[in-house]
Amino acid sequence: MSRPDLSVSIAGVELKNPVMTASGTFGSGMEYSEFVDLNRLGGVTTKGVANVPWAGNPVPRVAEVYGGMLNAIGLQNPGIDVFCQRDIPFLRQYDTRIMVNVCGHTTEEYLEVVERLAEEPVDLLEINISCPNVKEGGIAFGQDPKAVEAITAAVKAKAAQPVIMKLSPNVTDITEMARAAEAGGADGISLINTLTGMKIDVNRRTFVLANKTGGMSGPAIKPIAVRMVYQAAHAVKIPVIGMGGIRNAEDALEFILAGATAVSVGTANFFDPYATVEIVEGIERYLEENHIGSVKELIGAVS
Amino acid sequence: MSRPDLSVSIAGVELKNPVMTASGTFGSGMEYSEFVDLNRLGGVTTKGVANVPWAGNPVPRVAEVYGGMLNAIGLQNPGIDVFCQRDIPFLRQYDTRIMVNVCGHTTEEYLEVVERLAEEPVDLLEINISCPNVKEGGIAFGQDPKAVEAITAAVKAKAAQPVIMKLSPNVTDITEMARAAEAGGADGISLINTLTGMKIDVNRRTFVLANKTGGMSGPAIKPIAVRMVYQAAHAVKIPVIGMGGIRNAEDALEFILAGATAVSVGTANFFDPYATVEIVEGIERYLEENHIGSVKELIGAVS
Amino acid sequence: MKRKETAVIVRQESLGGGICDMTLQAPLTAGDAMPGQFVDLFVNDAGKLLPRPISLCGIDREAGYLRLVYRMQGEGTRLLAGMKAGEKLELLGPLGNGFPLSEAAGKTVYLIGGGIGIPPMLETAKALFEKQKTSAEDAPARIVSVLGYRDDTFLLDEFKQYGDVIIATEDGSCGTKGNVLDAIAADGAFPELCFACGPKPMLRALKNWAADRQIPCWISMEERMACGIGACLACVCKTADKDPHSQVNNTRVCADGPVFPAEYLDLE
Amino acid sequence: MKRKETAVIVRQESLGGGICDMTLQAPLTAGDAMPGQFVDLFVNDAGKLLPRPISLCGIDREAGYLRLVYRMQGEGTRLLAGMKAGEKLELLGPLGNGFPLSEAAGKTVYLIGGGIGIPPMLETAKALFEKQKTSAEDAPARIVSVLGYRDDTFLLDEFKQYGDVIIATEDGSCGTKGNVLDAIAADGAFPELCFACGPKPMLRALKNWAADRQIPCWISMEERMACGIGACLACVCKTADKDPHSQVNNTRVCADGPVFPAEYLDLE
Ligand SMILES: Cc1cc2nc3c(=O)[nH]c(=O)nc-3n(C[C@H](O)[C@H](O)[C@H](O)COP(=O)(O)OP(=O)(O)OC[C@H]3O[C@@H](n4cnc5c(N)ncnc54)[C@H](O)[C@@H]3O)c2cc1C
Ligand SMILES: Cc1cc2nc3c(=O)[nH]c(=O)nc-3n(C[C@H](O)[C@H](O)[C@H](O)COP(=O)(O)OP(=O)(O)OC[C@H]3O[C@@H](n4cnc5c(N)ncnc54)[C@H](O)[C@@H]3O)c2cc1C
Ligand SMILES: Cc1cc2nc3c(=O)[nH]c(=O)nc-3n(C[C@H](O)[C@H](O)[C@H](O)COP(=O)(O)O)c2cc1C
Ligand SMILES: Cc1cc2nc3c(=O)[nH]c(=O)nc-3n(C[C@H](O)[C@H](O)[C@H](O)COP(=O)(O)O)c2cc1C
Ligand code: FES
Ligand code: FES
Repeated sequence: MSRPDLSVSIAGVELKNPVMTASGTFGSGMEYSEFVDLNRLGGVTTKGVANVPWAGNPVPRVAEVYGGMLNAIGLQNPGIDVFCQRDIPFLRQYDTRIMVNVCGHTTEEYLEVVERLAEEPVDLLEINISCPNVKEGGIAFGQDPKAVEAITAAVKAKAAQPVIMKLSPNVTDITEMARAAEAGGADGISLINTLTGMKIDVNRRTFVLANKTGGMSGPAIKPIAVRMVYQAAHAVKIPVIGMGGIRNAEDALEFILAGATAVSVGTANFFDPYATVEIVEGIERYLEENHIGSVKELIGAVS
Repeated sequence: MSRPDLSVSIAGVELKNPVMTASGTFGSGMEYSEFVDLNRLGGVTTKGVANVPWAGNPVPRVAEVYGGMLNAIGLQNPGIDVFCQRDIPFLRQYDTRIMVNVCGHTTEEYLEVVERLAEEPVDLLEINISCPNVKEGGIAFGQDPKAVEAITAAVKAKAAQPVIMKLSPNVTDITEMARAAEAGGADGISLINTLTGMKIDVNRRTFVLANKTGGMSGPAIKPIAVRMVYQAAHAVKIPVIGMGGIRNAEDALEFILAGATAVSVGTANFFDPYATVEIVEGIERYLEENHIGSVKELIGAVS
Repeated sequence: MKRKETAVIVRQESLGGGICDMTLQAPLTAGDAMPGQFVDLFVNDAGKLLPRPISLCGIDREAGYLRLVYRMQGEGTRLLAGMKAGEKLELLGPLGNGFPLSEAAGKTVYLIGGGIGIPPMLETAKALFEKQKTSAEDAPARIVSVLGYRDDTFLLDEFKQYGDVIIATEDGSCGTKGNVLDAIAADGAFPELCFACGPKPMLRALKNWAADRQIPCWISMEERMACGIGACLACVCKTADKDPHSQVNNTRVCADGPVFPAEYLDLE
Repeated sequence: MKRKETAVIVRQESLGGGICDMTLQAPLTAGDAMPGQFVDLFVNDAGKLLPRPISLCGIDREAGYLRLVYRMQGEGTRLLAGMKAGEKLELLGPLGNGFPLSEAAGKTVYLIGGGIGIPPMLETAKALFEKQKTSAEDAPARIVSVLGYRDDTFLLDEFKQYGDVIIATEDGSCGTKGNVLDAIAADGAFPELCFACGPKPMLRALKNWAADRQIPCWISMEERMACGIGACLACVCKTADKDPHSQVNNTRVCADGPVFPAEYLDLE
């Protein structure tokens, strides 16, 4: 039997396999390139980048929780200029797709980054709409369908690359947000971002995180992520990139069967820096053992 | 030093300690009375009861997930008549508070149960508004602030006991729901109910639960629950009963410090049937070790 | 009395075909246990919090031992299989009702096990045989174990100590080729009472077969569980009529079963 | 090279006061490790997924051993403390930059450790002492270890093998009563270079003290971590000026540190 076909296509961009990295957990790939061959990955999603450097939140920025973690990095990033000079050339050395995660406090800030990236050799844009919308009093863009549609349309009007809208799970109805992104012209959606959580140190009687709340990620959130990916994939026609707690090939396949075209691996990198490539290999093995010619046959196969 | 005071008061009802059981995880106490002395508990919350018997969902009704479980029991219950004949007299043998969890598909169904309970020796009513609202196409009452306020007001108009509204965590803004319950006249709120999740069996390529989705509970959801309890407690003046993943005294104290007046222990009973009483003892020990005279001093002490 | 007990593994070996044979020291649970009951095992993995229900294949009240024979099914049972003598694990038990042994008084009783439903029939056979040996008032007249395997047999020699044995294998490698009913037919004789445990299709066929012949039949059910003691309503199976506890056509396998009169259940 | 390695516990003992001394066989990591670096330990608990960063107190490249001296702080380190020789655990390492030993060439170097910041100074002392013993070009002129304890001392005799030792205890039970700066003042001499690890207030005081005297000073920082390799930006500490990697006044302890020139940091 010939080797199974692992390739998938997101908005016309072909990925050699469906395994990407989740924004903010993999830097721009440099640090993990000591552990895994980036050429083996379907794509690398970079840490969120803004128009100017952001200093992020005070420490402690992370806390351990049962089966996962909270983070409140606060989107620290070096700004788009240094990013274009340093991170894109580094990643372009590898044969993998580059998805740049974009953040901003206002629509204008997002657009500045998107316009700057138009000339750059990147493959996909992922728009993180979980950032606090300073004009709307700090509520995230991603929690209001009108704001989702508006920012999607604004970004699409300027973007040279396909636009993936990254949805927040902290909403009543994820399908509403997915449809709003689609209505705004998104080429795809990715989900889930982190769930807002809190940890209190009962002995010191304080919050563990300086920011009080943080975003929860890791294996503990997977069932919620799978449910939302399933619901979103059934609500829209554009492709879905699924993530949230993936740590092995079985987890990745769960998302694909639920309707994801590709998946991203986040927190698992922190406890298994080889996770991404092991997942690629595990998916290949699953296809072989089950005599499935292409991973595309599995996308949304459970419904 | 005299023994610390563990008592708390919810809407004028004094609990000997802040530890209750979570609805649906403890039956009506009968089964767990083989393991723990129900007299030791602040209160027992019963499984949701409707105006007539409900058959619930097909099996499998539960699935294990990392650090927790999914359930789709479907609110199977024997109906209010048998409940009043069998379960209330059983519980009344014990010196503990009885909170009856009430469910229904329509406002009328809820009211039928609430009216029936007016004559019964129960201490508190907990209104589970995560039930599908059949008149509104199956969306839960608890996901729409107008519906929350309306059903709270309707129940309050008929209820003989204090009314605790049990909020769903599957919402964008828990404070909106908490305020809606308060506006409707609720005497307290309890949260969180389960988070909607999904599990797919990648080998059999099917959903694990017959119902496809289920409610996630257990230690994995605790950070989200603590965050929501904190937010809700700061949004309203009525007392909050906190729950979600509590398995030991530290967890319970985290909720209390975040603003809960009392806590409920759910899934932990399944892997540690002695958990409730151990938590009571642990809270007492904590108060002693920290020279705190009353657990009331800790309510909302971290902010 | 049900309780949570910390058990120590006394022995663990493989019976082949992914089936493990584990003996636990759990004196309190063993002291109260009856054939047809089960225990909930907790695996030492903070990611896996729900219990694994496993039937009692052997009860040694004097030594305080429980014997469990289980198949490596998923991650939990694989973790259990990797544990060694001396290691500890927590269990909850004894759970469920067990087989109503006295129903067999004076009768020819068939103990019918299919696949991983075979292990609980062994302690049942042994307990009934003890009654014969001690000439108990409620001893059965005859004990016949009817064992259905896919291919390789296990526990077979032990069953032979406690009465007659009829064997079926799917591949025909031993006994009658086919299922337990095929083997009973080939044998030609009939029971006056059946106790059975096995996969649902087998139980369904057996129920209909026994009903046609008006043979009283008790079957042991399996369902996904959480609490294991009747509180959560996870583990229900359908009943033919309204169940007194639930007030609907549903009964709790863990608390009202796992053993039910076949006619009580709706197995379709 | 950094890697994940499965380590075997060779020895584990208590040093009293809740402090444990563990030796691991981890030949690949030991082979590449330098004093002042650390490893990330993973505890065998599916509920606890983040690494525990622990500094190297000893490196034996030939035997392939790493020695870690750590305090039981929370649940993770308590689980580690309960592990026995022969048990396995995963680690990631070696991580971070380590102390710039060659800076000490020809100088009187003070190795200043406070509390649980003492262990990494031991391997640093040993490595510098080896340079003296082998008359390496970059050997220091004199090695003085300045150790600040709350009350009971630990590792003290081992430090004495590698040079002079000055002691401070908070309760005055040994050496100078007070902190490490009190002890240095009492001793009367001055360093030409400091390497230090300890609680932030100690490091802040030391930084100011050294700056006043224009003594070059390198300090090892601590912060909550996730990735341990510079990818997640969890573990930053504030810098006096803009950091070239981050483009803001923040630097990554795990990847750019944990050892920094004192003047590079903003410790206020
Ligand atoms: C009353 C009763 C008695 C049983 N007796 C035996 C026995 O003697 N020998 C034996 O090999 N097996 C027995 N089983 C089945 C056994 O419980 C499952 O094979 C086992 O739980 C699988 O666990 P796992 O972690 O390997 O599988 P996973 O699929 O990883 O388990 C995930 C979850 O599903 C549950 N689960 C999975 N399969 C089953 C199942 N078939 N029945 C109930 N829960 C399941 C697990 O308990 C766990 O909570 C019995 C089941 C019941 C209900
Ligand atoms: C570079 C570096 C070197 C260290 N070297 C040593 C050493 O040699 N000996 C020693 O005893 N301790 C050392 N520490 C501190 C040690 O990492 C913590 O005490 C330990 O992680 C606590 O884990 P726990 O599970 O017991 O505590 P918990 O509070 O249960 O841990 C929860 C989470 O917080 C993290 N955490 C808690 N305290 C700290 C802390 N002080 N620093 C960083 N993370 C923390 C844990 O790693 C874990 O992710 C070092 C820390 C760093 C950053
Ligand atoms: C430390 C950390 C930093 C993150 N930073 C970003 C970010 O900059 N932009 C973004 O869209 N998502 C960010 N995320 C969210 C992840 O990309 C991902 O959506 C989430 O963690 C769920 O996946 P996981 O459970 O596999 O980690 C971050 C997550 C973590 C843990
Ligand atoms: C098996 C099961 C059944 C439940 N049934 C009900 C119910 O009938 N009514 C209700 O309001 N909540 C019900 N819940 C939700 C719990 O009361 C509780 O809100 C939730 O499980 C979170 O707490 P935990 O993590 O401690 O279990 C149920 C939960 C479980 C696990
Ligand atoms: S498992 Fe809870 S009722 Fe049976
Ligand atoms: S721990 Fe991730 S950057 Fe340091």
